[in-house]
Amino acid sequence: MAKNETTMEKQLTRMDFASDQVVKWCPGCGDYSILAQVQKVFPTLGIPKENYVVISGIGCSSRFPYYMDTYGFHGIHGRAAAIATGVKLANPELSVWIVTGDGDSMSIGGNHFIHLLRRNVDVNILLFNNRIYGLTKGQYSPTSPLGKVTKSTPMGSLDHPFNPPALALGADASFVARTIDKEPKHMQEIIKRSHKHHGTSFLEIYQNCLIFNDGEFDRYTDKDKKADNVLTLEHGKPMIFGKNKDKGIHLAGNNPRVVSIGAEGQWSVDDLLVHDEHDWIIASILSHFTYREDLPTPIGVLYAKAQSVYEELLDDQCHQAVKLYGKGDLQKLMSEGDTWVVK
Amino acid sequence: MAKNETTMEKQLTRMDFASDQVVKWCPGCGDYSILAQVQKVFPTLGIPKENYVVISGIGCSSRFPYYMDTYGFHGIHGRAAAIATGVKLANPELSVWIVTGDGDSMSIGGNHFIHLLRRNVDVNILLFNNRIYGLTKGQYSPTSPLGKVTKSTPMGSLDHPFNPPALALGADASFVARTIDKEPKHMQEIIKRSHKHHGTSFLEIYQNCLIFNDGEFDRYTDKDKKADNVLTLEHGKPMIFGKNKDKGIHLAGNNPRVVSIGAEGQWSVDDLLVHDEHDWIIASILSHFTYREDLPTPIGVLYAKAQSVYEELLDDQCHQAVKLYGKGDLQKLMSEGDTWVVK
Amino acid sequence: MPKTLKHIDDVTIRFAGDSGDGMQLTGDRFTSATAIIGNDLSTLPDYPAEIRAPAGSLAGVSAFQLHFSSQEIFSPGDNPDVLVAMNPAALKVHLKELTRGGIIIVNTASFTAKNLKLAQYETNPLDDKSLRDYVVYPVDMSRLVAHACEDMGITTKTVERTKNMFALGVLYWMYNRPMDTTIKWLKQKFAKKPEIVEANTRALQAGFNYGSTNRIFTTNYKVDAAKLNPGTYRNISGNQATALGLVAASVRANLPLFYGSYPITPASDILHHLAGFRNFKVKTFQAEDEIAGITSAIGAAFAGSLAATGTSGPGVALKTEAMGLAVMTELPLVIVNVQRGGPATGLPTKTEQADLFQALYGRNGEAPIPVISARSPGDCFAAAFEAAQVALKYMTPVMVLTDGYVGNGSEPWIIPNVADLPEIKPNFFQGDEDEAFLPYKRNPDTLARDWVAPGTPGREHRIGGLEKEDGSGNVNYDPENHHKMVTLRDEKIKRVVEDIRPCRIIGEQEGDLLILTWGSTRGAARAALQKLLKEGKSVGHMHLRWLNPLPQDLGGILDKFEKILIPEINLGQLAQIIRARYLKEPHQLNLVRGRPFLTREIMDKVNELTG
Amino acid sequence: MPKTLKHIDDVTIRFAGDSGDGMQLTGDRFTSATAIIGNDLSTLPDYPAEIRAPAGSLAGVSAFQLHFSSQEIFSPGDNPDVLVAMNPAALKVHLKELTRGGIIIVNTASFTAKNLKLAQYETNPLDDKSLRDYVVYPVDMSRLVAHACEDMGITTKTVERTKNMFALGVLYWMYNRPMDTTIKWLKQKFAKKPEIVEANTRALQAGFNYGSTNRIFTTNYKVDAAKLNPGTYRNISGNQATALGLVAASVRANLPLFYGSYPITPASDILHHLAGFRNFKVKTFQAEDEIAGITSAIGAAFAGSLAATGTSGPGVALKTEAMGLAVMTELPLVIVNVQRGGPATGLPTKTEQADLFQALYGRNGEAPIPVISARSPGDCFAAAFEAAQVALKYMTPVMVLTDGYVGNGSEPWIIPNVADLPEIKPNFFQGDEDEAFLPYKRNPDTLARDWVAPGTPGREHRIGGLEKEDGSGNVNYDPENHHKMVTLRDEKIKRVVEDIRPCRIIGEQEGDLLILTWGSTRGAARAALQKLLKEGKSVGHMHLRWLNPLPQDLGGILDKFEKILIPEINLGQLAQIIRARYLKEPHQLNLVRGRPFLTREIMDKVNELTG
Ligand SMILES: Cc1ncc(C[n+]2csc(CCOP(=O)(O)OP(=O)(O)O)c2C)c(N)n1
Ligand SMILES: Cc1ncc(C[n+]2csc(CCOP(=O)(O)OP(=O)(O)O)c2C)c(N)n1
Ligand code: SF4
Ligand code: SF4
Ligand SMILES: [Mg+2]
Ligand SMILES: [Mg+2]
Repeated sequence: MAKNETTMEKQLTRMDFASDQVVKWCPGCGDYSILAQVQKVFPTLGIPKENYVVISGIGCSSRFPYYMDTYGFHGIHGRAAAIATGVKLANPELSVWIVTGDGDSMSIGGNHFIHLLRRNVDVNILLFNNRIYGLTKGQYSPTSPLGKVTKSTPMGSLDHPFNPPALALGADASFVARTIDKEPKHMQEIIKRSHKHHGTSFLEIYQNCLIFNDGEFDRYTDKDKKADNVLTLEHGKPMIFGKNKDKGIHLAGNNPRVVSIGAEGQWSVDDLLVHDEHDWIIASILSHFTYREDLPTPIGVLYAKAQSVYEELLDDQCHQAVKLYGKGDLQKLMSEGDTWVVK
Repeated sequence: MAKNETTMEKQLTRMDFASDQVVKWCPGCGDYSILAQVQKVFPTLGIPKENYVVISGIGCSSRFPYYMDTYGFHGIHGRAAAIATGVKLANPELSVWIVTGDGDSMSIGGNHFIHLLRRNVDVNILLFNNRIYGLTKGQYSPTSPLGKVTKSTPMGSLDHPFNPPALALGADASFVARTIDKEPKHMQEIIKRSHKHHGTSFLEIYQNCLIFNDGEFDRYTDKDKKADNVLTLEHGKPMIFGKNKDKGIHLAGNNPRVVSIGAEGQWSVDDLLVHDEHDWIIASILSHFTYREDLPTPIGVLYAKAQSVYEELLDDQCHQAVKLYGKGDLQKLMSEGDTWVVK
Repeated sequence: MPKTLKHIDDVTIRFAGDSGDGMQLTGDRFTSATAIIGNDLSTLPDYPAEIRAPAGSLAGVSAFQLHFSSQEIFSPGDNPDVLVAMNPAALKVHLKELTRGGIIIVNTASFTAKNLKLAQYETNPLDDKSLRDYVVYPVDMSRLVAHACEDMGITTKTVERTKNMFALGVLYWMYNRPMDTTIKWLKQKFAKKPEIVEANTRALQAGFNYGSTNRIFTTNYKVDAAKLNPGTYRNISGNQATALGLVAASVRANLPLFYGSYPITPASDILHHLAGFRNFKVKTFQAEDEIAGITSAIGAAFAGSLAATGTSGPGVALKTEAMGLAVMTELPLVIVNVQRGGPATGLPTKTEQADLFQALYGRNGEAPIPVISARSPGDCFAAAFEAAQVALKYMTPVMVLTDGYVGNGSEPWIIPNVADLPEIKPNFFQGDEDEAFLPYKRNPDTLARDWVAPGTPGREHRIGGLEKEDGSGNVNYDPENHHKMVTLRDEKIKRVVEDIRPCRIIGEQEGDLLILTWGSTRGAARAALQKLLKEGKSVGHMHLRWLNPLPQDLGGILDKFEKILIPEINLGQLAQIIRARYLKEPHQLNLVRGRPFLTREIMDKVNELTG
Repeated sequence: MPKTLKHIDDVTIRFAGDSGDGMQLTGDRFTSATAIIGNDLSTLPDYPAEIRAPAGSLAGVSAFQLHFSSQEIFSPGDNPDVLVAMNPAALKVHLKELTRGGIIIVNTASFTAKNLKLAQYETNPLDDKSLRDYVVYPVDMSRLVAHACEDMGITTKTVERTKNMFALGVLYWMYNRPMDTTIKWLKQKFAKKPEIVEANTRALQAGFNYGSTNRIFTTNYKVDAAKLNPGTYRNISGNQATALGLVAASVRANLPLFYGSYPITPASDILHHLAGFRNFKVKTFQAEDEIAGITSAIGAAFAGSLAATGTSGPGVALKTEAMGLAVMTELPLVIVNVQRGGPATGLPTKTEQADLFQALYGRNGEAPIPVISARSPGDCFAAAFEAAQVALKYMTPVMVLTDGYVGNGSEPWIIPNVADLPEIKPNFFQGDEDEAFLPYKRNPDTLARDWVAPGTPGREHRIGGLEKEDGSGNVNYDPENHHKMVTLRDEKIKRVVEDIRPCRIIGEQEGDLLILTWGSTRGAARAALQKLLKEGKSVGHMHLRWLNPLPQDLGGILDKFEKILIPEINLGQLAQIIRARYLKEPHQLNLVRGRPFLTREIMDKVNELTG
């Protein structure tokens, strides 16, 4: 490819985003699907290829940047959010994507994660949530359900898991969404939405680790179960799901529950909760569906709000300062305060 | 005092909890009041004095343990929650109190904070929130409002602050409460409630730093303003406040707003939101009052739920294991697997 | 055809195959069977950083090397005598290290065009002449196991998975190992899947039978039991031994054990083992990160537990601030570093010795701590135990350095008698009821401060990271007090030297050259020494367990040799310490390749130096 | 009564009072006025770790020492000639260091029974004979300022707050300093509170007048301008200079500056200064912790900025893992450590030199980085600038060591001409359009890899913490490649020696004893040297700016002296490095008291050794 000119002119394709490195995930790992969808979506976003930067921590998922033919940074465990913040603040032109695991972002990296969200730097988080530590061979993670038996918890884990969307909302996230490795079309759509969001987008992706946690998401991916267990959110639409589109979410007081609609007649579409992406309370209620067996898992955009963006405010201050004090003059700066001359 | 016998028999007093160290906070600092209330409450809890442990990080607030004549640990910056976890897991008999600042617990210590909450170790967090870094002389903190001008942000801070109760709820906290340094009676009551809660209790205390952030909470403490700006929560009671008890919180859809009740007649007590400590959604709505000028700040117990406690589950496993495999026998353990004898 | 049975002394086998081929497990089973026979042995697992790289790829090759002998041995062996290669990639990666004339056993079924290409073979090495210098046994294992399990009605995939057991069977025949422990193990491991037990047992048996009946195998071997020290033995890996050492110390100190840790390769197994000891009241805590791992342990130490934390280099980096806190608060704490290739993420599954400086100097301020290193898998037990002893006696954090090779490797280990393990007396406050308790009053001999756990009436006190007043432990900013405390903390660690056994030189007690080692390099050095002595060289070997403090008599010993050689898997960290301490110029051998030294490499260097 | 005007060469003044008395500010103002007169000067602020300990308590005393002279000076002075004590506690704490016969100026109003008790005085030292060896000026400053502001109608509290200005006025009279810059400063600082300006100005004037008219003051002094190198001067603190050095490097490298940091004493001021330079497009980022501070900076370096992070020892501890990442990814990065008393939280507001080992060795794996130290407040500019030069030329993280004394202390500084500052050429990829870009291809001279920032078309590449293949930078686990890369990274840092100025000995070029220093200890050593030379001693002084690599010719220089003395505010860290490198045995002077050496202490040690 010709160097030193942007790639805008050229129509990019999926192959433009595949690096020459052999992909080394276990055959059948959910990570493959996510890689494929990202490689499909990137060429469509109208961003010059050289402006993409993919940044990760450590974990199976965090090998992701090596497989993308973009600028990439495979960081250290838990710090992708902080590295990405530095990249974006230094050059707001770049399209920055964070790829992280449930251990990487919720365990060791939990603090950077919540701080990134509150700062609302305009970067995109893709959390590959397999509810296990893959790369270190199968310890429980902060998203593993209570009682999980793993190598490090032979009698079962003792801690209540984090609920990623709830944690994100608590940290003042401006965009919270979820998708599933086995829903490629949906994933593509939501990756596009993540990109479009102005501010930090947080996308949780349920990802099957077939070596250490196979089947964790079967309820949401098995052909015959998923329709009854997955609620696909659409802004402004009532919350309907089920193989026959005959179930919905009704709010009794503050308690969401599943009701049957249609034929049996007791409940109608009008009784259902209507999704409003901009309503923090609805998003909070939806976030609480996680880990509940009696409720479907919501996928799609749970929450989106407009909020000022860190690096833009920072650039504003720089412009403001130039207006106020003039463009930085090093000689003047060094000579500030009381000076005297020795001859 | 006689050694090696518990102090249970003796009636403890406030003075029993004052150490011989000179208190070195700035005269007028809000920390003094918190120290006084804690020293008043501790003797009343029916806990032997030697079972109290006060653990802190680094900051003005974190000097607290030195002034308490209990076991105490002045840790390193941000790590009080993790140190306390170790103390409590090692000896669940102890009554463990974490004293921390908004920088200590929300900035560098954010990760330990959220993990402690989700684990629900039965310890008590007292967060002295002065919305500033005191000890390092006045940089903005993660709870300082957007645009805050401080030493490190001469043109104003750029990040949306954390909302401590919202963050705690997002991290699956089982007890969330708030009080104010200048409300000693209320503080005492809520400290007692914190103690009673089974699991991690999180108590945010608004604390005035008169040197670097004087007046941050004037709205809630000034004699003539506070009644109109503070909402004292009581479980099962409608949310009423105001000098004349003529204001209340009404929920329009999911939007809380202040309405006048009584005389003018448009709104009555029945239109008001009734506080339910056990309702996560109400707690979430209340948490969003923070930083809002149009709503009062709620104090009292925002949320409390029953949830299994980490160190108890851990002890259970130990007992379970003894039942299953017998009391640990080192010789047997070392001899596990295939062995052979060389003569 | 009649088969010959040969007696031999010493064999090194390497099992190599795809990450999914179960090579680590196969090696483990062979090791077990070999241990029971009473051979001395040493193992070296070697697996990729990826969980399961693409099947058939060079990156996905996983290997396990085992050295066993009728003599005492010290290392997993330089070059294998036998290479079991389950696919072309395994052959490609490992052939270059096979002894000339060595045996190659391959699964021919995997030598497909696709796999050959993945292994970057232009032509099939089984067909061209490239293996002519070796004894090649091509076996269609896939077909043979299919045959063995024919009538079981299980999936082809399940059958195919048993081919490692077939290979194991062949080797059991070849080296006269018993199969019963393996069969017993299969029964236990797959208790709930009898068809798996059956299939694997059949495959194992089939392999054994194939060896004994098939024409192509003409010879098998007998390696007699080694004349080891008398005792009851088991095979043990380093991480297992570390876990047991900590439990043993907790039992002998009569203190509950708390282990706060965050998973990291190659240290996670310590956590896994300890998590299984709940009936010892061992409390393991998988923390949110390494900082919480160590600070929770510091909390537990304050609360009166024997506290430990374990990790690898990058994790230690995160713990260094808290290690300073443990130094200042003078709490007992054991910190284990299973070293791996660095810097940064480096080579996460490979071994290295490059964290010695970090252990000694990687903290802000003057924060000395004792450092002990484990020389072999079994020695991890003693190292962990001793570290706990010193921590509890001197009230100090102690660093235990092991490494990936020692942690994952294994060797026969004499099971100690619990009663023979020294009793540990923690430095609890001994004063009587009315004696005032001063948290920083010191034992005049050890300089250890007294320990009192919360819950003890009348001894309430506060500790923390700010400088302490001598005696009272109150916060103190006085210049002279600071100097005194800095000096006291330093002196305390120097006194640990009292607990360190005097140096013991193996081989010549004085002469041309002393090989000086620490940690896992001891194995290759001892093996080299043996050979060098046989060659008549005037060489001794001195091994350091404690790196801080150094043994009192080390200086004198260094003087007894013309030259000193320090082989290290780093760029010369111990060498620098020896230079600084004794103003002597050691020779260095530094090969930083993520794997242990070969015996030959050390011999070559010695020969070069002693000309 | 007529007053005498005496010419003197050299004065050391110490202002001491309660934390709330504004002593730091008073010292700063005196320093400014003194700088403008053209004296050489050196300052030493000394404040408690608490923001404002109880009024009148010993713990709450805050002090500021200033040494000024008509000669070139190097240190803030050993013992003050003048002590301004605003309360009994200040007198109690600082009296012992006052020169015998020195001047004491006290605010008598504060010598109340309560304050005397707080200061643990049994009797009032102003009344008993305990101060008979000093020249005491008891002044009721509180009453005098009340008088001066009588008619202003402002609160007593506000008036009382001006008493530091009164004391300043007295000293301005006593040492003939102009008041106008102080008045100008007051006007600026309190622009929005004219009554504060007025009150303070009146107090200042009142003090000055009191000195000139009151009988008790009989003499005042003139200290002539020093014969400093020609140039335009300003007074500068170390942290200010570090900030300016980074900005200057960014301007001369034509790169935007990114500074990621988390506040910590005594380093926060660097962040505060840089945060004010938004018009230079300086982006400061107050991170959530030190880890985010450095990793955000690493991100910014990747993105093409001149990236820096600053902290103190405990913060460096948290950065060590990420420093390894910067080593592995070979990105330019400046890391500043304003050292403070350790270990752990230690003495947060005091100075120390005990983080040298941490700088050199405090990382997992072989992770060498260049380390430079600043010798004085003004030198922080050059140290930061040079660090950035080296970082950008060699593509490496570089550590800058300053300390609390240098960071907070100040001295006159020649303002450089921007045009005279060297231009910095970052090691950006220079290949032409069609040349393949290999991220780990190296410049054959410097071994630096090429830098390409995201946003550059056609040069997409990935970096990270796993071991890299030489050239391509792809992840690589090959043993030989690892050894090669470990060696290359080491060699690259060794080559930085090319950029290090040869050693320069001050004083005797060979002889009995060489004083070898690094960092801020240089000041006391140079002062000692001057006096020792005058005494006719055969002594030289060699100061090290770079600690890694060490200058090429250092070995030869050490050979020229009989003895070597290394004074350090630690237990002998540089000494150990010198021992290891040159197999030489230096003498050590180690006083770890949270404050700089006194000139006398070094002289005494030299005299003892050359006796
Ligand atoms: C400082 C540090 N601590 C620990 C590790 C070990 N480690 C690597 S990946 C990982 C967790 C991986 O889990 P997750 O983030 O969920 O990713 P996954 O492998 O499941 O995709 C851990 C603990 C490390 N590399 N660095
Ligand atoms: C590792 C580390 N980083 C930074 C610091 C410096 N530091 C001490 S306290 C503090 C913040 C204090 O703020 P907060 O927690 O709000 O407590 P406050 O003083 O306001 O009570 C900081 C940044 C430190 N001591 N250790
Ligand atoms: S271990 Fe699990 S997460 Fe990792 S690559 Fe394999 S399947 Fe994927
Ligand atoms: S600085 Fe602020 S928080 Fe700290 S002691 Fe003073 S008033 Fe209290
Ligand atoms: Mg995971
Ligand atoms: Mg605060």
